[in-house]
Amino acid sequence: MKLDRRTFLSIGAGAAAGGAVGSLFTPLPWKLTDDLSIWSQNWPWTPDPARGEVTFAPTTCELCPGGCGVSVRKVKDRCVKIEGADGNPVNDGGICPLGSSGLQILYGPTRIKTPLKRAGKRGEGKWKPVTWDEALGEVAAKLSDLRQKKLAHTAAVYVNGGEGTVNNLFLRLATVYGTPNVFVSRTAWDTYADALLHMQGEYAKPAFDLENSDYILSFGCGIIEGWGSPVRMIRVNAQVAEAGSGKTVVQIEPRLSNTAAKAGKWVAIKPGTEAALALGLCHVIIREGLFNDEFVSTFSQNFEDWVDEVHTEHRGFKRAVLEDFPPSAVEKITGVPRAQVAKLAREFAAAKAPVALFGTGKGEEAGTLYGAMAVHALNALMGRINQAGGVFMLPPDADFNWPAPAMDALAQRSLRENRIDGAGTDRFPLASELPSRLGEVLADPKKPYPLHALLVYAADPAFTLPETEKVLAGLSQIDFVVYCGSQMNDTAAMADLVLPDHTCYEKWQDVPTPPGFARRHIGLTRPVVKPLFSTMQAGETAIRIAKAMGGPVAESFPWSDYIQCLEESMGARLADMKENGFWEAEPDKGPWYTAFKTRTRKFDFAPRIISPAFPDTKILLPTYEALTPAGSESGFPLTLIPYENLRLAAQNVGDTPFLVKTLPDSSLMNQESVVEINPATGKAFGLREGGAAILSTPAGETRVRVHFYPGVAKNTVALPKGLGHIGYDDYLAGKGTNVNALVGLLPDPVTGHNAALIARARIVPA
Amino acid sequence: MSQSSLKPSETPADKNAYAGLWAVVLFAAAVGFYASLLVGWIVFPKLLYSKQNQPIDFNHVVHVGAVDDSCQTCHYFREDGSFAGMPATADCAGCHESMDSLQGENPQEKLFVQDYVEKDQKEVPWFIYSKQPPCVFFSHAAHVFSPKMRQFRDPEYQLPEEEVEEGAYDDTTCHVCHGFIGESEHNRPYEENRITGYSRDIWGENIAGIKKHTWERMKMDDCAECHEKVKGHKEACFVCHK
Amino acid sequence: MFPFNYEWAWDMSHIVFMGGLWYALGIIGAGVTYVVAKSAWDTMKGHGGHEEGHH
Amino acid sequence: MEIAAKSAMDKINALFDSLTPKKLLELDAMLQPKGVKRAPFWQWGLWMGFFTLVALWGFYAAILCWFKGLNQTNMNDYYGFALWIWADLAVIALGGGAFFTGFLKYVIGKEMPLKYIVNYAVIIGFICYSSALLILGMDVGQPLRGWFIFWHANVHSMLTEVAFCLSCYFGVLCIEYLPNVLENRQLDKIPFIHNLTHNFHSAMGIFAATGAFLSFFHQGSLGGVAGVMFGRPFAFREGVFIWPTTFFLFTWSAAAFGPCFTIMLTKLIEAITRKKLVPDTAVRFLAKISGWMIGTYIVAKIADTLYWAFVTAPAAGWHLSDFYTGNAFYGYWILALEIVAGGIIPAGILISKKGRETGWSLTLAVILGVIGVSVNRWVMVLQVMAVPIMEFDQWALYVPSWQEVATTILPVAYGVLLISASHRYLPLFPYEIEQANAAEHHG
Amino acid sequence: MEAAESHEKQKMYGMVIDLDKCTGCGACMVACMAENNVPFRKDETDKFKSITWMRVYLLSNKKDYPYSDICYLPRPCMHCSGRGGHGHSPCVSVCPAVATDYSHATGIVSQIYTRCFGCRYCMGACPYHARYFNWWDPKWPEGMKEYLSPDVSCRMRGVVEKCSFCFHRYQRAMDLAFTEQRTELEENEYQTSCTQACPANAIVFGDLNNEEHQVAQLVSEPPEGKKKFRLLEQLDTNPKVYYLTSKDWVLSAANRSVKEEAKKAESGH
Repeated sequence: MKLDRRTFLSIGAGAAAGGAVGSLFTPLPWKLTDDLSIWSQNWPWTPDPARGEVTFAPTTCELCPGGCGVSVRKVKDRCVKIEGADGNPVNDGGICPLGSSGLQILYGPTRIKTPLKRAGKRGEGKWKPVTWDEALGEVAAKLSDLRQKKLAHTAAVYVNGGEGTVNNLFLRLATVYGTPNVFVSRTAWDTYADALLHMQGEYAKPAFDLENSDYILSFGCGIIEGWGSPVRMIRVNAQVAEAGSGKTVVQIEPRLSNTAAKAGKWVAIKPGTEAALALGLCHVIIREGLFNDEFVSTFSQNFEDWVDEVHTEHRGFKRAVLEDFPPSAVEKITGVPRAQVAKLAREFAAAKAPVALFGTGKGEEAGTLYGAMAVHALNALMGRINQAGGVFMLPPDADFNWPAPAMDALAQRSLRENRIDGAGTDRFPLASELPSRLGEVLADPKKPYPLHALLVYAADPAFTLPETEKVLAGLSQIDFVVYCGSQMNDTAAMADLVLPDHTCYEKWQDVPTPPGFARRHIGLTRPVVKPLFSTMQAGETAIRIAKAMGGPVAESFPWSDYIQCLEESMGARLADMKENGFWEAEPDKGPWYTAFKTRTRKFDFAPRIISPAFPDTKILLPTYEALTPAGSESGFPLTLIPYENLRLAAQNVGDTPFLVKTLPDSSLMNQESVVEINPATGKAFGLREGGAAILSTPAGETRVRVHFYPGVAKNTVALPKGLGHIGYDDYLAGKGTNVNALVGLLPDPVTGHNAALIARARIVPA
Repeated sequence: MSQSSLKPSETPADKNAYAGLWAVVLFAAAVGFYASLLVGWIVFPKLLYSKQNQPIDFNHVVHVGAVDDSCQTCHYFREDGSFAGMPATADCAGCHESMDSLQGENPQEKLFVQDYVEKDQKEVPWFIYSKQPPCVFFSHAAHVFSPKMRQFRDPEYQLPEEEVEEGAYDDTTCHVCHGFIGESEHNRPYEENRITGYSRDIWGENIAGIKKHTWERMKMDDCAECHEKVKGHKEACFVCHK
Repeated sequence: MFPFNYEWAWDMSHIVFMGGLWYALGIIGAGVTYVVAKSAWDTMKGHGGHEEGHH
Repeated sequence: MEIAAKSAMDKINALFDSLTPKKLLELDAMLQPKGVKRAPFWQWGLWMGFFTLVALWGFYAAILCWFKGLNQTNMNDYYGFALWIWADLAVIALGGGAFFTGFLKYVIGKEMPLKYIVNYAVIIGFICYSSALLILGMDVGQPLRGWFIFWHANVHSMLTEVAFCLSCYFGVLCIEYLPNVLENRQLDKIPFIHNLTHNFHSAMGIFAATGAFLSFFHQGSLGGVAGVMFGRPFAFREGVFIWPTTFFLFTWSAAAFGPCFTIMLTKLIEAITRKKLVPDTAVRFLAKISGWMIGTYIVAKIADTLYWAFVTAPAAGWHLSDFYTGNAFYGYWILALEIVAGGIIPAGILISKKGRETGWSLTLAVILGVIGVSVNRWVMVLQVMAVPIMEFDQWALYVPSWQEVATTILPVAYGVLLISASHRYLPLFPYEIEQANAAEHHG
Repeated sequence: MEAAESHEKQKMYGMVIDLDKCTGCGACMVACMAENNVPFRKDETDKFKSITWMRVYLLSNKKDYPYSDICYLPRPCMHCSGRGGHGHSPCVSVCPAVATDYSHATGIVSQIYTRCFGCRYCMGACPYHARYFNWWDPKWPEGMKEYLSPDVSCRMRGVVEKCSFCFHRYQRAMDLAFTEQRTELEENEYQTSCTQACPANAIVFGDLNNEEHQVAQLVSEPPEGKKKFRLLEQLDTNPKVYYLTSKDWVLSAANRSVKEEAKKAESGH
């Protein structure tokens, strides 16, 4: 038989067949099958987190002013989870979504890992890493240079709050350096503090004893949406749901917020008219004689009409509200039925421990002074001051007994310059500073003088101030913007120089009393891990800048480093703070006859201001002044209001990836903000659920998606606040719209602070 | 059904031709058969596993002799009940403080002290023979302390009335899974499956997966085998998995 | 699939289900083996292409 | 004759030795069944080329799904099952013609006239089932672990039953298809293969019986897959023994509608090849059976639907309207399409002698039938996923991605290729060959 | 594996969620994601592909302003024990490869990512949409892998995952118990991440079989003025997550069978 190709093929086939059969009798095919599936179970690109000893390290959360104690779970030296610290009086084991996603900030791409110098155009995101010496040197040089040129007042400092050692180090720096242009983010708490200053004669933050109140009347406060200390407030709110608790919350708000939904009663009201309702309640309480007679007659003044030294007759608070705010009038202003006004007033008066709260949403907007005074007057009428379940006074946490700053002539001179925002001038006599006007001022060609330098610590004016466009434009006019903080937020993105701070998991620092908290409570952040990157405690940064500038500026910072400063500032309190993670003290609950620091030691229903600014004495008689947003009713038939909640971090810290992930379709759709609109109105404007639309206001316009929500009034649209960032990372930046970009300034006629985020708007299908 | 009208020839010559071809094909098949047996049993295992030596050649015998309470001296339980497994360099440094205070002459010790202890106690990248994949939760506590296991070891066992010293364990059963590693004077090379990254100990030395002793294989079925013995029933997945 | 699999249990459902399966596999396997073997045998015998196939 | 045989062999060897276009054509001719007329090679080549391209497109999509993962599809957490699973259920139902014809021919022993169509039914079945397996291979998120379904089988899961019976029955189909392949004019000349073919034929009864047994279970368990989901009121059906009613309905409908598909394709191919390939007797016989099967099936289906609509679903708090209103797509029309247009009408036509013996009405009936069963499978997969269950949940609609579509078309192209090749080179249609040979003898 | 679970006390871990307290803040969702190495993507707006073991749904009373009302409903895995509590939950009974099973020792429905081969039958079977598929390879931004916990294995692309009632916490707690010569856990020793995080303490977790645990008490007698319900009870899924509410509209918005009764009642009048 010849070995032709065919035979050859046959042999090959035979061998192959034999081999195939044979392999079945070896481990090869079977083990390979098994191992391949095991490979798929342990893909090298699927992480296998390292194991190790588990430990828990305490610190205090700094992502919002809430001041929650947290416990960080670690595996070896990695942080793996943040949990609420059990037993902490603020949050007792609870934690908010932002707080528990803190590790995405600690380890995340938004961290600033080293000092950065702008390399590209402003806001372009091109940076050049520099050493700390270079960075600090440059800041000191630039500032000293201005100072030499007698331009100290053209350098501004912007901080996120007036309390705590680090904020005050920056404020102190501003003072000894000699600039009047100090900006402190302005909140409803500050406005209430002003109200207390005028009515009770002492500048103090309000402390609400909500745990012991049985009737909480909230004038638009997002009780469970971030107002005050979020976790604490949610715990308070949960008491209401506790079966058999006599506690109730009444929410006065234009929109059905989570708070409104959870409240015992939701009073729907026209945006920005809360003050009128408060005074309406006062009217009923006074008319029906339901007020606390002892308090009003013995411990208050200017309740009845009064005559001043030049025999001028002045209306007292009583006559003013009786004349100006009958329920019928209030109904016209607020849209709240007169019957309900009366009913509310009676309920409030009848409650054992009622208390009225001020500050819309998270309290991030200043609101009006009269608004705060009206609400506080309501508390006063019922004698709720220094009473269990009422409101107390907390002087700011700034008592560090630091040596008096060394002020040289240069500083003293330039400190006398007018502030660029006009605060304290005849135009705004009652304001100490007006951050909300920053955009407007910087954009104004006729501004008194240009700003040459801006030093921002932890705040995010580029995102949080109204009229974003103007603010951004203004920032880019400033020659030298320095940002000091731990995350690349919108302001950092606009800066020339970035000085990275540690996160609250890497540093020692005091955390001031959470807003509205019932006791003085100073928390302590502690290094849970060694600083991961080349960052520096911001307080240390301030001290080093001062020292680098030398002279009196340096002298005013006698501490060797921030740690020493912290120890001296906290003094005896530090022991507690180190042991428990916080220090606490009861507020002054003194009896009414010692409670008030006014000239007459009485509570003042209509304080009068005697100041050169007012030729004829100014009397702050709480009333309601309508706020009229720009734009014509015909051109902009709708009212735009923002809404806030805990899934939307809208202050100096933005949403983490986890937080963005929790946003429902009704807040963010694709990459666009979703606007809530009443179904009837929506249909009238030819919109459809989920459809795209163009929302425009006199300040600007944006593309949004539509969500029909019966929880907003007709002709009203609500937009989530906290989206539309330009800084941060791909997980947040460019998602949605910044409400601030759509609303114009709406100044409080009395103080000039921004009264509310309200705008006229128009919406058309896109 | 064959519709073919052709018929293959039946002349003797062709018959032989066919038969011959058959023989050849069958022979070829046989060769192929044996060749693949060779590959499957001898060549394949060699290719499948990589071999590495431990960074330090560790002598268990010496150490067990030197310490008071054998295994648990170095392989101890932590406060929270978790098992520390490989001792950290810091633990070793308790005895092996520095080059000036070596315990013996062994070059391996020198190596260890200068390369790890004196390099701010950096950890030794030991290869773990018994390393289980991420999806496995193995509770040493359950296997060492659970009453069931104690009873399994000693049928007379009762839960003690008085508090016993926490974390102290008797190491009579370590070998059930780990073999008599405590009696080894040298580390055997660590073999790793190139595809799965598993230690060879998981599948076992025997490529056919046959084991003579409990510690020669650590696949799930081997765990299950014992669990059924001790617990008397099969377990839910969420006992050993995470 | 086999009694030595962790998931196996000696209960009704396994016996019925797997019983049926192995039964079917058995028939198919046996059938194929028979056919191949017989064909090989026939070929050796030199059969092939005879018309037995036709009915 | 002998000479012819040997010379033929040598010819082939010669061809193998050096292939030139000319010789290729010779080879093509030699491989075709004797005496039949086939399209010119270039024409056939074009046809094959086109469908090869389509198949490649589908294959590319498949590669994407395998390497990039199922994010290539438009499936989501609401649509874990979608187009692919529907395609699976559909082709398997349509491929049911194979097991049913095989069952009738080999088990019931209805040799005539089914022998004219059985090869063909088998190849369709083969295509459908191989496609189904291919699609399943793509549909799982971890193909490398696919074998777990056998090794770690959970015998309580309908899917396990499907997997086992499906793959076993596919084995049977291979066995049923193999002889037909081996009957190729040239292969058949090799004695061993000739014997193999012969012996397979004689043993086919056993295989067919086993196949029928297996198909009964996997067709059924495919119905069970939906029917057992007691969390899904739209799909859930009460049980008979351990199986929900859908189990039996699926088997029955596969047996009933499978032949429709076989007939439909026959008509199609006859149209394309412009030849009579299957005698009317065979077609009509199948049509008649199919008619009665559909008739009985649709009665059962209606009964089942009524019971479900007025007893099962309401017991869980659902009304019929909850399933067919309040969304953009699923309305009562789909119910009508499935039961009336896709069931009652074809049944009526096929049962009536006139209906099934008139060309156009027969064609209409089988097409309606195919649509009917496909809609049924669609509903039992996709509408199940679409219906909201939690009170506050929403209807979920879905549109497949191009990758899903391409991979679903892939089997169609592959089917066309296989049938075209088989038809060209294998005695697929005994009738055609008989005719050809008859003609030759006369000539 | 129903076979004699030996003499250990059989647990039946479950949850009670007070919808009156839940504020929809999302802390449970985030705490869950942080605890369980849940991956996230740059765009998570497609909620049909967004992995949230714990998901907070929004209920509405569908009335117009100012009578509209909303309520949040957190939805973890219900860990159903199925008809008659035999452990035949909708998902367990259908999984072809026993990648998910019901533990009669704890009442917890497992999900084994390395066994799952991604057929997604369980997702189709689960009426609560508590099961999620890994459509993509999990990816973390540079550096963020640092916070991943070794207690929970990361899931690879192509498998199904779901809430595990933080079973790894049970495993760790038992470790400690064993070293302390205990076989039983205290109520507070094993709590899920969401329970621990919830600022409103709306979630209560524990052993439904143990009348000393708060869950058991809340289920046996709900607080004054609150009604308890489970989602889709009428389907015989027998879920282990109970909800409390004092609002009738919430009852009907969340629960069909109740809605049916309500309808009948209305038609009755």
